[in-house]
Amino acid sequence: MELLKTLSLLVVIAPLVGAAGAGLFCRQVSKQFAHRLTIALMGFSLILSLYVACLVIGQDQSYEGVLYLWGQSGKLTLNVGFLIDNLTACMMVTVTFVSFLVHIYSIGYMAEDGGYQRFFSYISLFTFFMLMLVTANNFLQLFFGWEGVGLASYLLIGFWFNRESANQGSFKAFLVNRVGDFGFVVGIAGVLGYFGSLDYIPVFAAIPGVAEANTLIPGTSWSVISFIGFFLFVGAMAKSAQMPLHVWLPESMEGPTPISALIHAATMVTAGVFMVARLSPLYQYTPSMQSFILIIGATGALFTGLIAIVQNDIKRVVAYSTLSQLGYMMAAAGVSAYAASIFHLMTHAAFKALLFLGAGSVILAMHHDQDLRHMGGLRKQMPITYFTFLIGTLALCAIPPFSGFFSKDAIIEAVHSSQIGGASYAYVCVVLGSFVTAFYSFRALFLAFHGEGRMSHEAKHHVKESPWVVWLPLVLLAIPSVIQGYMMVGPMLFSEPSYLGNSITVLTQNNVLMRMGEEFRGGFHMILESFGNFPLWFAILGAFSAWIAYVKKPELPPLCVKRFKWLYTILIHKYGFDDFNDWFFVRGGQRTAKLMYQGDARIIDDFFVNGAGRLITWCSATARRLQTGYIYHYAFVMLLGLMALLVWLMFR
Amino acid sequence: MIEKLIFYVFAALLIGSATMVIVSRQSVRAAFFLIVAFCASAVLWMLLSAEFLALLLIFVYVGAVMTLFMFVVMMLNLDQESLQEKFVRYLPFAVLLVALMVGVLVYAMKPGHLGELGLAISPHPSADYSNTKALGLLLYTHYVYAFELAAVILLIAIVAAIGLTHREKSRNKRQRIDAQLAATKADRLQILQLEAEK
Amino acid sequence: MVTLTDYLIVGAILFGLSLAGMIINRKNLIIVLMSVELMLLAVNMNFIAFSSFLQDPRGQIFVFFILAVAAAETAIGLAILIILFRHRQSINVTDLDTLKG
Amino acid sequence: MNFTPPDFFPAILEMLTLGMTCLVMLVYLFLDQKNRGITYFLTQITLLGTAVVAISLHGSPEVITFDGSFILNSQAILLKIFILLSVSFVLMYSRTYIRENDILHGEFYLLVLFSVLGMEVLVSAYSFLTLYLGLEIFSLPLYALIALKGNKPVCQEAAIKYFIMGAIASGFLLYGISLIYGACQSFNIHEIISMMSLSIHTEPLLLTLGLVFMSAGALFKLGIAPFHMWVPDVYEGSPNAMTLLIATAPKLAGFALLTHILVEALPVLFPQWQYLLIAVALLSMAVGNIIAIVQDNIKRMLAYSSIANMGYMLLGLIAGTPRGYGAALFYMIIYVVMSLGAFGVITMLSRKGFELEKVDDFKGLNTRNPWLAFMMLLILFSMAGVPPSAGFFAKVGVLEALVKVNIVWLPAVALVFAIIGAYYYLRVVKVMYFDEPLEKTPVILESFDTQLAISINGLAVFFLGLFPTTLIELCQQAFLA
Repeated sequence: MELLKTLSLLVVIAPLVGAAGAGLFCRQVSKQFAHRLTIALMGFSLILSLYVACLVIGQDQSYEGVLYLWGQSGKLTLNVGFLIDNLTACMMVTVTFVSFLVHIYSIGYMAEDGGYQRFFSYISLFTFFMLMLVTANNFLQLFFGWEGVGLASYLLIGFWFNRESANQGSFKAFLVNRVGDFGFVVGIAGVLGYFGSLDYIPVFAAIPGVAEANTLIPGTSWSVISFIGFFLFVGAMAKSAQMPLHVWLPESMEGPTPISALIHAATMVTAGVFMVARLSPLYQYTPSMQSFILIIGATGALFTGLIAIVQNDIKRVVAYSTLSQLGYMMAAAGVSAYAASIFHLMTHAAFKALLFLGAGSVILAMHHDQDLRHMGGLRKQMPITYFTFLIGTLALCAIPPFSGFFSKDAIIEAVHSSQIGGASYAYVCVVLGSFVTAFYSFRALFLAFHGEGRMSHEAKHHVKESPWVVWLPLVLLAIPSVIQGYMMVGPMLFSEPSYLGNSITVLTQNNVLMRMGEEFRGGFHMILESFGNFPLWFAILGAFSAWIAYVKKPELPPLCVKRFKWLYTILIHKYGFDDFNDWFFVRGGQRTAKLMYQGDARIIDDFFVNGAGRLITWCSATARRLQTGYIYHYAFVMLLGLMALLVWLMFR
Repeated sequence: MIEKLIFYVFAALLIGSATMVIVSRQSVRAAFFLIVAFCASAVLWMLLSAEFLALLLIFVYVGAVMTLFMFVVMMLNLDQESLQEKFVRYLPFAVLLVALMVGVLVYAMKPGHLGELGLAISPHPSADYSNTKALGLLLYTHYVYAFELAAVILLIAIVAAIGLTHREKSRNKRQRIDAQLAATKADRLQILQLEAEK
Repeated sequence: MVTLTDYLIVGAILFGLSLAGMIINRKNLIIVLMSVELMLLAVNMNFIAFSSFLQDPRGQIFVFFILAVAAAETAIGLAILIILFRHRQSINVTDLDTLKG
Repeated sequence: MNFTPPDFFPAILEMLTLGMTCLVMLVYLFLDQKNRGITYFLTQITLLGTAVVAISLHGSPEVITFDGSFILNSQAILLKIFILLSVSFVLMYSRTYIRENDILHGEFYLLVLFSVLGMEVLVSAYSFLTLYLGLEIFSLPLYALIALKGNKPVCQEAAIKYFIMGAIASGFLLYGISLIYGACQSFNIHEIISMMSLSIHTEPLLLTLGLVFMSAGALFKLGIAPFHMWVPDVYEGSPNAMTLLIATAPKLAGFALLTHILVEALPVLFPQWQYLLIAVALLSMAVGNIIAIVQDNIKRMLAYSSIANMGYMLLGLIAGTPRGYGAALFYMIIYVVMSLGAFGVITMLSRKGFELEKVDDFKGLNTRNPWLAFMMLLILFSMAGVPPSAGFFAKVGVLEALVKVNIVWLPAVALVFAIIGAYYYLRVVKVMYFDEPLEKTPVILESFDTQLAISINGLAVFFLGLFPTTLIELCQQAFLA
């Protein structure tokens, strides 16, 4: 066990050392030194975390213990400690792997930036906080990591602080996250109040008893667990950008692209999902919260996907797709398929980082122009980027045998077979979501890489494949995007014991994965089976519609148009819903998406986010006028206050 | 009976002169009514057989503090015109709130709410009782700490008042370089737009 | 007989008048300072009344100290008033509104 | 009449302060203008020397002397230590300011020492008489100090406002004392407690009235809504060094005032003052946090922030348990440390003829003096309650105390206000780090001790967040005895 403790400590500390080395001496050290130091330490961290994973998953070891006593007051002890189990090991590998590749990629991407050393320091610091978050053995340390990644993300989004939009974006991210954080604090306070401890193990052990003893309304399942679970989930909603609190994520795309890949796709935003999985013993005892999580997740999965359709900024398309995928993960967590959720988290980390870095590569080639309408035909100039981006897209759209297929199909199936409240609604959402996903992903792919180049003539000649430091991570990420799913689906989801071992708790009546596992006969069989199910066809249909709408239809010569009109007509008449498809999903979808986007912008942004701000500012400006500066008014207010208290207390 | 009469006469005088203090427009008049109020309350304190304090109020308060007030009023030589204003506009509001407060206080001080004290008659100490001696005995023994603190307070008043009103000699013609350097255009030059005479 | 309540009511009315003085007086800062004196007088009235009816001289000791403090307070208040006047040539309460919001 | 002379030893701190004050006065009077640095050093020696004596007294058993009007216990000693240390820091920060702005330095140091004496008396008061005298001894010099500087035109306005409001507040306090005296037949805290336990001799209505009036006076000193109106005006109008002074140590004294009244003298009335405090705490948090948002003047903004912070502090008292009182004391100490740093930076950045007042004056501080900006960042993060800063622990402490007694809605509301509150602190951070400086010249702190002081102060905020245990325990112990 000591070995595991030492290894984990090294994994966590290495990025911090890198961050300190590159950050504190950013004026003194050279660029080479900064990236060599941080990358070496990240590599070290990655290798060790792989070793930890081998020990934990392969040899079934685990570690739970206190490293350092932070504070003690009364019976309450505040510790820094590690809980290294299967779930943690999975997350550690994911985080260090993506972070390592992002470090390498940043050498090329940030090469010309003035804040080079600072940048490396920040991403290492971020990795440190993320590792603190996943290795925590208590709520407080979880919160520490939680706040830390928020801080790092704030610093990184605002990295180009001379850009006004970057400042706005970072500020918005920080504010929305504060809302979540305070929910989180209330949750933690609740845990402390009812359990008297902040360590996972004693809290989890006490949950069934507390749930029974503290029912809020007798005869219902509404216990304080629901209350605590709700507030903690509010924290998760902000960090994982779930539906009403998702507004910050698209804005955060103002940061440098490697950051979008690392923070806003692969790791930080999944912290909420990780938390829900980590706290599975808690959420298992509150069916109402499970339904809530499911509905929030499923709604996000569909509706944010729709928004992606009308985006023209390549990074924003990917950002909205992240929102949608996070919705899937949350939905899976809602139906207690935590393993599927974490599985999707891991596959998603790889292919979404791939997509982001691919988008970054395109942006680099386009000289920081991110508009899809200015791109096109990049396939020929940038074959490696194109190919890897294609793999990422296929994985995202859950086309077998790419990794996304296995995880997403498992989620959809899990939602399908769940019986908790809202499951049928969620099922509709996630199935339709797979169509939408395919549509917008392929739309981006086609617009960027296919067709004629729409950039200026001059720019066209400058477009060339990115340097090796940029494409190497793409290739390295493409490999897991292809094989990870097939290799891991069995051991991750259905085998006994699975990769996650007993680090998550699922009550028998909620265990959808176990029921699915009875019918599971291996990855290949799963692929075959999928051809008989909706989701895959929806995905293919989505890709196809995108192809028609963005490649074929506008550019085809009249003959082809005629031929395809014929095919098109046949398709309409044969299946009957192609018409509907085109009208409802392509056009209607676009219209809905536009509406949703505007609604999103107007209602949520303007009304809730800015509106709340404006309301407070207005209150503030009005209230300050009470402070007139006149002594007699002040005396009057004092007297008024005194009288109010006097009368109230006397005649209460 | 005579005690009751004295009480009512001087209580009325006290309240009347206090009212005059707050509604006077001139500082001198207000100060004069304040003196009357102090004297009237000194009589009431006598009734309560607090002779020492009653005398202290006259000697120290009327003799020293009010003199200080008068001195300041005279020294400032205020422009009386500018200080006169009708306050009737604000009266109802303030009166309402103050009346409410007094009402609440009076309600709380009904004899029924005072317990045994509410029914007690004002005590008349025996003829050889010396109020001054009783106070003196307490003051210099049990309250020696507080007494020293009171001395500190008076010291503070001296230091503060001198520090505040102390003026540096302005006859000094020494050059003040920092002030000259810190001067801006706005300090020295004022541009006025003058209407042309028609 | 004059009861304790009578004295307390006189005190309460004085207290109310002094507060009213601070609120309705909008021109003359000196009168505001005089209202402060009235307020302390009201408090003293209460203390002496209680002290007398409780036959406990300690209440009068308290008054003794209030008188001492009030004298010091007045001295400092008037000193501030004087330098205020020196700088502004006015002790108008309504003029004191530079600091607000 | 039998009388035994009281034990004077427990008042050693007060006697030491007073004696040294008289020495400073004599030295100042007979000193040449050129050697005026000596007054500063003598004052510092007084403060630090007294603090050392206070530290050595810590742990000694509780003593009550002077016929029950003076108490020396661990709570009083703890508060005195922090009062003395914080005033010592205040003087370190404002030394250059005092010299450059031609403030009468002798009077300044004298009045500060008097005020410190008053705070010590107040902290150790065990009867309402000494409580009142202490209050006046510490307040009167402050009124005068604000008006001491002639160059700033608004400072007299601030002083007279503070003075008149303060006089009304002490009027309330006295009126309350007179009613309690009538009801309990004593103004000695010890006797009041024993009277209360008999309960037949006390009159509920008079007690309620007395409670409200006395609380109003105490709440005024802490600047809690609706008795807060003076706070922003006085903070803004005072010269920066005086703002620094009134924003720090007097808060600790005010805390002592409030706890002496509510927790020590009138614990029987807890059900009543709990409601009272809930009302004013909510109002303070609302008023403070909301109005702070639109302020452009940093001193005014911090003034509203102090109103809000006092509201949070009250939450600990509302819990009504020793744990809650300890948490409130911890909150108070942490707040004073933070506020010392924030106003300290403001004072240090002010130069002759330039008072730092606007939030915009902080623009680009990071490029002008990164270390100072970093210290300010730590302090602001702590004020916003970002973990693992000290401010975070302070907030958690009071909220936890409330949750422990099953009041959950109040922490929830407090957190909503804290979210709003975070905004204006972060605005300053943004201005410091992301905006272009108005003037490019680097800020150089002249004296080494000032640099050291602000570094200690900023890092204290950080390290009290990492190792809060000792201080939390000291605060808890202060109320457990």
